[in-house]
Amino acid sequence: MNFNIYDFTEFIISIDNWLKQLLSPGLAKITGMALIGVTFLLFVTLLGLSIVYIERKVCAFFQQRLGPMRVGFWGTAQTIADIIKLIFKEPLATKNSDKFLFNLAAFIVLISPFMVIAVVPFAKGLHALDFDIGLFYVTAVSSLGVTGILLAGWSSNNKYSLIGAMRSGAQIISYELSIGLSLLAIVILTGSLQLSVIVESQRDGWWIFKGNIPAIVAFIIFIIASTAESNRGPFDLAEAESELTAGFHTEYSGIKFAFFFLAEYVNLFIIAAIGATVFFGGWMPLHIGNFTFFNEAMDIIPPIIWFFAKVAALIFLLMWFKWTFPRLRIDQLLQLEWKYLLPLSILNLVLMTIVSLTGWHL
Amino acid sequence: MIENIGIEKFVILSTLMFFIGVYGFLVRKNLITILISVEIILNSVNINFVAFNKYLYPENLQGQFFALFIIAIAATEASVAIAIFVTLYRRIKMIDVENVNKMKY
Amino acid sequence: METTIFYIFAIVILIFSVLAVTSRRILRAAVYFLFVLLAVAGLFFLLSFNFLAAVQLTVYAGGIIVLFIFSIMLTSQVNDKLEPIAAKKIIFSLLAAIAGAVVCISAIMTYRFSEPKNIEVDAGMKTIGKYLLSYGENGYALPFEVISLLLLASLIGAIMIAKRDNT
Amino acid sequence: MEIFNITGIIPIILFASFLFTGLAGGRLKPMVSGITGTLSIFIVTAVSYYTAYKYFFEFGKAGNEYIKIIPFNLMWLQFNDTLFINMGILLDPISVMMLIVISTVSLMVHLYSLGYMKGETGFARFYSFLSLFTFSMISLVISTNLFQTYIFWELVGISSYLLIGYYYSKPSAVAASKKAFIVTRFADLGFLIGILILSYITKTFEYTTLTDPNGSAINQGSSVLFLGLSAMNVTLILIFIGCAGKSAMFPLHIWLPDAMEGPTPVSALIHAATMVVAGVYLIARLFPLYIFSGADALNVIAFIGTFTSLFAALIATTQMDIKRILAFSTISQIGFMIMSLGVSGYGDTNGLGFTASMFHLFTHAMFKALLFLCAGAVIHAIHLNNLNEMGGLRKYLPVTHITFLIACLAISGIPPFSGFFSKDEILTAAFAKNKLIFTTALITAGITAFYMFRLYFGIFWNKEVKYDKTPHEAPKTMTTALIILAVGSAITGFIPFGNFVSSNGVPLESHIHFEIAIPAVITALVGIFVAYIFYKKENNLPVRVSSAVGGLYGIIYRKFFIDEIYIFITKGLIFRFISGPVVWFDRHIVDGTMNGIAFITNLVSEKIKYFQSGQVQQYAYVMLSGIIIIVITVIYILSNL
Repeated sequence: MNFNIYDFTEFIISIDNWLKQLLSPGLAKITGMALIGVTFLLFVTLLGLSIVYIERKVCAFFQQRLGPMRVGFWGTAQTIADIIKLIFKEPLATKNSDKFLFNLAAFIVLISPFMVIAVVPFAKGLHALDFDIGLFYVTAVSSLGVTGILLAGWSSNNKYSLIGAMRSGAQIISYELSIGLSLLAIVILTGSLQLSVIVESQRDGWWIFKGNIPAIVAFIIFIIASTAESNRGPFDLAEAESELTAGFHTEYSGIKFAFFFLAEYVNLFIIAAIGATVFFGGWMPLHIGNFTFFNEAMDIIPPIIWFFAKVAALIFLLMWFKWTFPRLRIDQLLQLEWKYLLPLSILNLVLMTIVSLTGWHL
Repeated sequence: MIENIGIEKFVILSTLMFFIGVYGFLVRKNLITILISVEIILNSVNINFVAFNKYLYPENLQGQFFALFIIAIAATEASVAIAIFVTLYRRIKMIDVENVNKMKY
Repeated sequence: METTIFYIFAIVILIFSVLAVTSRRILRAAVYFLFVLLAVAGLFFLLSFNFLAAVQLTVYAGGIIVLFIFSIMLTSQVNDKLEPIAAKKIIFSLLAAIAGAVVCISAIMTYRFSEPKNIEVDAGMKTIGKYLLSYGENGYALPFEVISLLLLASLIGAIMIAKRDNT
Repeated sequence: MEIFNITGIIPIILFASFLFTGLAGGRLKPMVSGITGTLSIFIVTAVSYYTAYKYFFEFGKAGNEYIKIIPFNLMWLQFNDTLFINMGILLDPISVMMLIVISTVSLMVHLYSLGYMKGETGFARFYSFLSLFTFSMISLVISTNLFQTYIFWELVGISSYLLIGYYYSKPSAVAASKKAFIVTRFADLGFLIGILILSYITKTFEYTTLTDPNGSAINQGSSVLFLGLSAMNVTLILIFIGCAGKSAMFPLHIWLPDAMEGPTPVSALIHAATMVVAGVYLIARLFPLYIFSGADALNVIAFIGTFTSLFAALIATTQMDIKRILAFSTISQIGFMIMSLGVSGYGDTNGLGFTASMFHLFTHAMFKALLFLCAGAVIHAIHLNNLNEMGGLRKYLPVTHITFLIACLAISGIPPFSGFFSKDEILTAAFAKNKLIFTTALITAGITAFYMFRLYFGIFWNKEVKYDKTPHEAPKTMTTALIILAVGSAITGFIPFGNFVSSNGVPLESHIHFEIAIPAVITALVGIFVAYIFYKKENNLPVRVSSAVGGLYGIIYRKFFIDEIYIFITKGLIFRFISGPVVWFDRHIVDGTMNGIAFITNLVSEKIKYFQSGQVQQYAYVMLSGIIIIVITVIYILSNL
């Protein structure tokens, strides 16, 4: 089977057709779903493994050391070894804790990034779902994760976990607003929430370049707010090691701990993917207006590579933040959101409306 | 429209949900659980609205908008109610509905 | 296929509703309620009211549930169990609820609904936005504004109520 | 006339200033509100002068006559096809003149208050009330109909009440503000009834219809009879009662002297120059109506005006509080204006009284505001206002001294100061109409000169007093206002006033009537001379004279016992014989019934309150079972019947 690495539409359709020929319609649908599920599971695992490795390396380089070096070439197999260790560890739970919720929490935390990843367009035609409410769906579903964190903190029966969960809940709920508003700024320009339409609208240039100053402001707000929402440094108060040992997942061990760990890194990927899609054109190659020669030259690089390159760059940016800035206090954190970011993003939204109405964007 | 599923199935579903909520409202003592029961009732109403919209009046979206407004009102109601519960807890260290009787007679 | 999904959702809704109103651990009740909400959102998706479903997810699952959990965290401990309810009360409530349900369902079964119209509902974002901000026929600008005012009022009200007294 | 649309911004600016200083003023630095108020009134003044220029010199004349211009008029309340209430702007000679008077005096007072009120608590409140007052006063004079006038009439009353009671921690100020409010409210009752009857008779509120000499209002109105009198006469006298209340005519004058409890700039603005002449203005506004269908009413007006002017002048000679003297002087001068209107005819030289009245209003506003502001400067310098305790201030307050002298000369009617010209015209008009009125007015003019110079000599000459602190001249903002007003008082007499303002709009040639002017000036000089003898140097002459006339002096000093008569009527008669029984009825019968009902309700609810257990769930049970029962009844029982 030969397929075009620039357009996956036909590839997906042909798999669908093949399944339909092979099985009865109902069974074909179920098999298709299962196929997608397995693909995403594998993808997420792979993603988790590689991002964890990258994070450790980046951290090490920022701190002038080498990081994992022993297992595999330059320590590439280190994370796999870690996972194996975690799987074989005994799952523990504290006395008097609510076991049912304690176990459930780990799953809820992982479910929400899975649901989001379904709408991410990796390349043309390569996505599980293409909702007309795409971006809204992303914000809606990603807000589910906070329930898992709260449950984890509560059911551990540990005051550090509880405080961590409370902090985390307050933080995530607050910063969700800014994320939504900063994404809306771009939605004003595209006139659609559908992610494929948003990508398509950047055919002649990415929004960060076309959208004038408000787009840049929106991007900065997005990056800050989403760093906070994913509980990463410098906003990692929920798991501040020095104060709360490890926050809401202090009591978790073994594979359930791995779930939290994985969820955090998948979330990192999702933030970078959404940011890349909305502000940097997703899988769309770098195009400059009607500069045909340059555009065609750029088109040679397959979209999927563009996508992952952008995502990688954004992930690196976020890691850079984490290992550079010191941690904030919780009151400073909430002040930053409610007193500065939120008013700023509302103002930015108004500005963007003006820009969009007067046609000052390109 | 869903094949083989008539509107009455939606309505029955929502009726059952409604009376489950009512049952919860009647037996529960803790105010938060009572609020949960009320929210279940509201959700059942939403299902009704949406189903009627979809099956009987698909040409305009009244049912959807009513559901939207109900969700918004549920949010306001929950926020104010929970603020009250938290204050109540601070005062009397308890949020059982039977203990809130200062205003009785 | 869709029929099956509907039944799955219906069963999930009913089971978790019952669990939510009977569970003696209060946070579990909240979590069961979350599952009910998710299933209802699933029903909305199934009926292709995507926007409404996403609103349900954001507002209920992302907002109200978190509020519930917060308030539960503030008002009870992890191994608190609610007091068992007196049998008399349960029986009476059950009787009342079942009676109500029977009356309603029998009414529904005997009523003949008019023939469902097989028109695709246009519940896209553009339509919704247009309706919400127009004020002619089928315009919802006024309720929209009223709701926004109500939200603001409840925001301020909640802050004022929950604020610690300075005295 | 689109050019006059700009006039519409005057009330808007003032109202905005009122809102801003009233709402935000308390949080800002006090000076901010002061400057905001002053700036806005400055803009208003500029617009007013612009309007006046455009009106008098470019657009106001149609042929030989000044016409009424209505830049806009919005329908506000419509009762039927003919009877409706509008809100609009009416420009004609007198309203434009009033615009100038109000804005000028108000600007001066704003400016002056920047210095005078500095450091007072509630500085912002003061300025916001000033803005409110100026707003309502200006809206009053540019009203297009009686009802609009009435609304702003009451607003003016309110702002006067607020400003008199500015020092609300002082019981006397509170009492004075209440007195002013109650007395003027009482008079406004007459006004309101007058308006209602008038609108009933003429079916309109609009001034343009009401005052058209050939219009329906005047022609129809005179034929209606009421209790054997012409109904118009009764109505117009009722309206005059309103005017008398606002303009402090006898016997409703009692509030004005007490109103001096307010800050001095307020006295200058409201109780000397603007609000108190609102009555005069209203009569002038309805003048054709008075002339053509209310001759008797006009006579009443003339006599009341004359009597008040003499009466107030007499009281002024005996008072000791300098602001109170000025207050009585104001009453007296307003009496002059009212009298002048009362003796006026319509058209040509017959209408001289009208012109004279307006002219006097104009000049009086200048010099009386100046007098009050000077008195304010004196009080500011030595913190006293009793004439006995001051003297010899000319060395310390040179600017105040000179400006005060100019104002005294102007009010006494010494040429070439402004008062001379206006008083001359008034006396001429009175002479043509009624010799008794003329003689009284002449004597009053003499007395005026006497008491004004008594005040002047008493403050600035007389004995040398040792003050606790050396008095010093007022700050720049205050003296600037004094000097501007002094210039105004000195020269405004030369304005050919008749050319602009006359009873029927046709310019009236004015010249000095020497046969009247010479005796008037001589009388004034005699008054000044007597004052010079009595008060230039400290001596016991005044005491000897006052003890010589003994009882009479006492009576005058006690203001003819008017206040006591009021007290007797209200307390002794009304309260005892009317209010008492009413109170008894209210306490025992009305309250008794209500209390009985409440008692029974209480009794019943005491018995049935136990149904309310306070348990929400119980209510829910009851509600649910009720619903189920109803539904079952309806579905299964009723449908099978």
